Amino acid sequence: MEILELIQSNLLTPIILFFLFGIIAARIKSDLKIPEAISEFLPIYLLAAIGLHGGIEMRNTGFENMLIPMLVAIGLSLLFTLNHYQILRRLGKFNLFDSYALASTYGAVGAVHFSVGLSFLKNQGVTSEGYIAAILAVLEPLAFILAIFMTNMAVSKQIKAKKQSFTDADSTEIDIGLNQTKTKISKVLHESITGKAIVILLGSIVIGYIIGEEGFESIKIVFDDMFTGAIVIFMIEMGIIAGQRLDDIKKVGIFLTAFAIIMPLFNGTIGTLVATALGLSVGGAVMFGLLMASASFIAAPAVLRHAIPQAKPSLYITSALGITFPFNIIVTLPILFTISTFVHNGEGTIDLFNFITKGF
Amino acid sequence: MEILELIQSNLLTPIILFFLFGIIAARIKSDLKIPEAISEFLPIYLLAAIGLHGGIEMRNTGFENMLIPMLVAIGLSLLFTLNHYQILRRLGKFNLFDSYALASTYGAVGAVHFSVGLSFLKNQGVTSEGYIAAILAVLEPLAFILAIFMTNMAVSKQIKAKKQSFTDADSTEIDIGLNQTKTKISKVLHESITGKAIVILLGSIVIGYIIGEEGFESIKIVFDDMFTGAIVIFMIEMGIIAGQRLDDIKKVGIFLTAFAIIMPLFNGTIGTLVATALGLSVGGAVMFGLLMASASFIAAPAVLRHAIPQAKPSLYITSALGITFPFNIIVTLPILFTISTFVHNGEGTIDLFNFITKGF
Amino acid sequence: MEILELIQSNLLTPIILFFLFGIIAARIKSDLKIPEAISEFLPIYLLAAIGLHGGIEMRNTGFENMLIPMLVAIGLSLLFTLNHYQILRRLGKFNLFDSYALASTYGAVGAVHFSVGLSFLKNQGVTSEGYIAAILAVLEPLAFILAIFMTNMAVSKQIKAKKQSFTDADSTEIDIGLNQTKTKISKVLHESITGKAIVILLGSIVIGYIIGEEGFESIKIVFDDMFTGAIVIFMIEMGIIAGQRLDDIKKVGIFLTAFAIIMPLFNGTIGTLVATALGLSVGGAVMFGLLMASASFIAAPAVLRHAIPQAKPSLYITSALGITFPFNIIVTLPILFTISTFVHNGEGTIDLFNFITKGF
Amino acid sequence: MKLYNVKMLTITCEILAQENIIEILKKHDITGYTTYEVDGNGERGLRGQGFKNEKNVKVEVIMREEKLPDVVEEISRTLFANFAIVLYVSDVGVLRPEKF
Amino acid sequence: MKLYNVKMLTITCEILAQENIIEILKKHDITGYTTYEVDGNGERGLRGQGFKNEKNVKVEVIMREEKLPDVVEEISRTLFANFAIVLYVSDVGVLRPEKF
Amino acid sequence: MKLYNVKMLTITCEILAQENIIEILKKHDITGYTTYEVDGNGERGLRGQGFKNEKNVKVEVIMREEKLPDVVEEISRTLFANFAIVLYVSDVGVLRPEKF
Ligand SMILES: Nc1ncnc2c1ncn2[C@@H]1O[C@H](COP(=O)(O)O)[C@@H](O)[C@H]1O
Ligand SMILES: Nc1ncnc2c1ncn2[C@@H]1O[C@H](COP(=O)(O)O)[C@@H](O)[C@H]1O
Ligand SMILES: Nc1ncnc2c1ncn2[C@@H]1O[C@H](COP(=O)(O)O)[C@@H](O)[C@H]1O
Ligand code: NA
Ligand code: NA
Ligand code: NA
Repeated sequence: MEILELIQSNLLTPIILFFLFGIIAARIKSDLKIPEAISEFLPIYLLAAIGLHGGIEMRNTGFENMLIPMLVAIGLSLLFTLNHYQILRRLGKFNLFDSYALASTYGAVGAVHFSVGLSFLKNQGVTSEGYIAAILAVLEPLAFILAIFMTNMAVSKQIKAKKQSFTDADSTEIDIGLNQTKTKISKVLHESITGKAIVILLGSIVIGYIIGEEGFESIKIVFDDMFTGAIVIFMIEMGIIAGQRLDDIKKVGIFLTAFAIIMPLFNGTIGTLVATALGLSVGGAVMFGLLMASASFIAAPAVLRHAIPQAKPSLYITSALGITFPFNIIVTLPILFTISTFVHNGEGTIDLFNFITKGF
Repeated sequence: MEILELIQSNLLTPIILFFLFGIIAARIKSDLKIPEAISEFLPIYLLAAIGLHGGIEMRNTGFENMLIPMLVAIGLSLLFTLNHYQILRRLGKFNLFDSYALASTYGAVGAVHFSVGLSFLKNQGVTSEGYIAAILAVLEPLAFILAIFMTNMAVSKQIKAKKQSFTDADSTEIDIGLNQTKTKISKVLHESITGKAIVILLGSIVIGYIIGEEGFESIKIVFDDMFTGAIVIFMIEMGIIAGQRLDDIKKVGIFLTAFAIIMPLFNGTIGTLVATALGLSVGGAVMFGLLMASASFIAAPAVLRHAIPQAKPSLYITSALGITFPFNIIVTLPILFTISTFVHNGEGTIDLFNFITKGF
Repeated sequence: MEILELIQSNLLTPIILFFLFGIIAARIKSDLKIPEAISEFLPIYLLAAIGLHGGIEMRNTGFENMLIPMLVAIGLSLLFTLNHYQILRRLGKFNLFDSYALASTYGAVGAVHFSVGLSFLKNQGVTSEGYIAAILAVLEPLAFILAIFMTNMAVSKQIKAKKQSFTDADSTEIDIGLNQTKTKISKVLHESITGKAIVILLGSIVIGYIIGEEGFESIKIVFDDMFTGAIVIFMIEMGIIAGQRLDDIKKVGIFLTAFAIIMPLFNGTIGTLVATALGLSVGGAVMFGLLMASASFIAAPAVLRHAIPQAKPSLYITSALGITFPFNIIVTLPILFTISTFVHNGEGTIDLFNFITKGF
Repeated sequence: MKLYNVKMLTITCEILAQENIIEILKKHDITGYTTYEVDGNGERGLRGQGFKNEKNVKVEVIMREEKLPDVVEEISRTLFANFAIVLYVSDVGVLRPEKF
Repeated sequence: MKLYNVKMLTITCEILAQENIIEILKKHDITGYTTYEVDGNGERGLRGQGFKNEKNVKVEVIMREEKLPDVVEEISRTLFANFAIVLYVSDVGVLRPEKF
Repeated sequence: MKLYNVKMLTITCEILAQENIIEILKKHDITGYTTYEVDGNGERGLRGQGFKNEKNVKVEVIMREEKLPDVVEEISRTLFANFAIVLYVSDVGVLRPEKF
């Protein structure tokens, strides 16, 4: 009951309403559109604000305790990515490329999710550990790197298999193919790590840490007070893009639709419980869980289109933006909050930990 | 005397000064320009802010009383549009197409006018009924729809007339022409109603109504506190575009120039008096009058170019933006305010109503 | 010692840190980029804010005392420009075109420098005379006009020399050439004076003067409170562009690199001392000095590319943005502040004046 | 490398006529095209300053020669009178003629 | 549908040379042209990053063959030395040759 | 005015394939090209709405005829299968053939 109320009150916040509004605008084929320059700038702004906020928090509270949650987040992310792959490939019968692309889309993290989560917590009057912004930064490229690595392994194997059944004349070409694959990995790696999202996020965390609250004062109005207003504007555009993609959901199919709803909820719940077990605060556990639940729809295409060009973007973008994102910010977020509040009140952490490890 | 002082003090506000500055910048052929993405974004932002504000007000004050003013506004708008057409066609000797295009440009409403009006009232410390934002939204497509309908009626008549004097061979083509006309009407209708201005305005009104003042708190800085600053930036661009068009005023001619000044003043005065008679507040009557006085220069071209392509945009954009808009925000607005203040102090509403109906 | 501390504390402000961050982002070849529309809009916004602020200050404090500093600034600027030319042409062995282009780049003033300076002072809790914004506006085109004039004089001389050694047939063509040169001067003059930077700056000063603090109230949040935040965003882009140009510094050479560091420091020190002698406040003397120290990297290419197309932009943009700007905001600014504080405490102005004239 | 000769039809017109053109293309079963916003000058004056609606757009369509006359005829009949518009045709070679 | 052969002159150059080109066109009584901003790479290095002034622009001019040599000559004489610039000519067919 | 015949290769493709194309050009020692963002429609649907990464780009390359077949072959082999892409070739005349 409490969850339903929370979902309802969350539904009636400007962020969610403007997102739904964007979807409607797209469905009635309105020409409403946030100009490209603005919608390209907003994620940069949001990540800078998130980073500064995280860095300042880390300066206040220290970041010694950050190592374990960070490593656990990395471990969970990799585990989840592999798990997604198995489910998609075996149960979903997707081809190798789509399976890896989708697995990493859902193993990766989403900065817009994160922004909405922070706003949600602000609204609830709850804070979260600043270092989770750092975890966001570290997780950003992780699932992609894993997926790319695995895909290239698989492709290499295929090529090698072919090689053995060919004459020598062809083998040079295959060697070139193998080499190209390796260059591609290192290139995609570089691109992932120097991608604008990570760079602005990490940079802002460091700067936030250096300047602290005092140095932040002069830019607080832009990078803190305006934060929710900026998200609202961004959510209009996200809604419009999601709305334009709703037709593609048919192509996504029932299996992937179910996956796009159940998987994040599952990952998010695990994440929230694990974070609670690790001692994170109510809000921190929600943000940790949300990271696990989130799917990437801005960074993903940029990386995956180069790394796994054979995979269909209409699958991974549509499911992540059209299904998972709305579901997560409307339903998963309040659920995670309820879970986190529940397990932080009364229940002992050790029991929980047992519960989780069993649940695995 | 009081009016002159008010005009003068209005003239010296940032909004008007930056508009005049923009005109000067354009006249001296400066390369100053607000980047396209910004000047495309600002109307969206302004309409969202207007809508949110209106919606919140409506939640506070209810919207039962809104029906009569809304219907009266619709009636006046249609009446004015027809009146404009008669004047332009008969007295002004404009052709059918230009007459309808101009009639609807001046029968329609302008969102920038509305923004400036709200800021003007804020400056005077006066509030207005929130539901006027809803009237703005409803009036937006109205005059266009009427004008398109009338134009197409006229064109259909012409085509039918031709049909009777032609051989059968041609009549198929004419039938196609008639069908095309009908499709065009329904298409233009759809376009008007799903136009970005209406969509964002209506959406924001609904959202404002849902979230109320409490939900607005987190985005107030962006959608309320920054409002006037944002208008100022937009007014620079409006000034520049108006300034670039000043040369075209010669093409507009003396008749249309006079029309572009007298008509809005007339419509605005009627509007203010009628609104007062309907019981609107001082500020509400000003905004109602301003709606009637305003001409559309952003939405108009988008609709009219498709609906009445034969009409010359250089006429309707230039007169609306280059003459009426500056005149309205500099002169008409203070005049309407003075009238509204005057008729709200002392005079009885019933007398007024008689006066108006007589004046018609 | 105190200087080093000041440099260090200045280094750790968001403005400088985000600039350095931008440089790093560019060096690691990140795809981070502030969208063009935003980075085109920000200088307009910054200049409007500077102008409004200056105009309001001038209304508060009067501008009678502004004439002498203005004339001295003009004189110094011209003197410096000529001095640069001699150094670059004789010692640096640059060709005529590059010498004039560089001389005027460093004789001109930089609006971004100015913004950073204002923020620096704000941070130190120090104010400055509002009329310095007016000096900024007047100096903007000055060095360019001088350089263009000198270049064209030089080119005309060359053409005339050629003319005497040619047959009559060619001389018509040379006459045309001379005429074109003259048209070019008047065109470039017009362009300089109607350039967007000057126009928005002067316009905002006038508007600020007219509206005063009271009229400013409604737009204060946008044009004052958000100022530093906006600079921070702009500095990311400046850092990125500077970082992209770092490779070009090799082309700049040791001589110009030294020039790009020593000259601004020298000019800035002179400027600060002279301003102090003229009775400007601590902050005013810093801003005056910074104007002298600053080099132009946004306005310069637009003017010089037309005026002296033979000069290499890779020289003047790279040295101004890649070397002088970072050096000035990191090192020169704190030094000028220390000097200004020092000479404002105790030392008599007359002594100083002797010192300066001797130092010349 | 075998290149097949096809036609490239380019229409430069005011942005508000873009929809009309794309509809005409659709009517003739052409769904492939490329568009981008441009500025320009012509008989109807300088375009590209002012409101976005007053910009121009270029529509480029690669098509087989057979379809060209009808499309060109309809565009010129319905749009030449009332819109700022320029239309031209050039020759291009493509690899996959079946795409067009 | 009768198409008339005319020439299309395209100049890709740094944005700050656009004005010079349009003046040259005007001098030769050519007022019709289309422009748009582009990025590019060439002898003078990568263009399109950094300040807006460092972008390129394309200027496209449909004109009669007679005017071409003079215009091309003046552009190459006055701009080739100091600006990043590429110029090329192609054949196009138009419906209304009197427009150009 | 002497114009030399060279080829203009134009590739319209999704923006995320631009890098691949420029690399292929580089591999064939071609460093000159011009790029700009466009919208479009084709077999892979409407492009240009939504995220910036879902826009198209046009890459235009002036080159000598000798280089064309190899470049075209590599582009079609590596990119045609997985990307929204259209490629065409036209004839242009240039003044300074040594530039290309
Ligand atoms: N000679 C020309 N060469 C290239 N583009 C042109 C030419 N004339 C007109 N245009 C383009 O076509 C648009 C409409 O032309 P017009 O109908 O003549 O005003 C102009 O705004 C230009 O963008
Ligand atoms: N081979 C080429 N093909 C297409 N465009 C080119 C080529 N070479 C140069 N360009 C364009 O022309 C501009 C100026 O060239 P450049 O003068 O060689 O630096 C470049 O920035 C490109 O936009
Ligand atoms: N017939 C055509 N004419 C012009 N451009 C086209 C055509 N077909 C496709 N394109 C462009 O090429 C892109 C990719 O095409 P496709 O691979 O067919 O989806 C489209 O988004 C258009 O920008
Ligand atoms: Na995830
Ligand atoms: Na009206
Ligand atoms: Na200087």
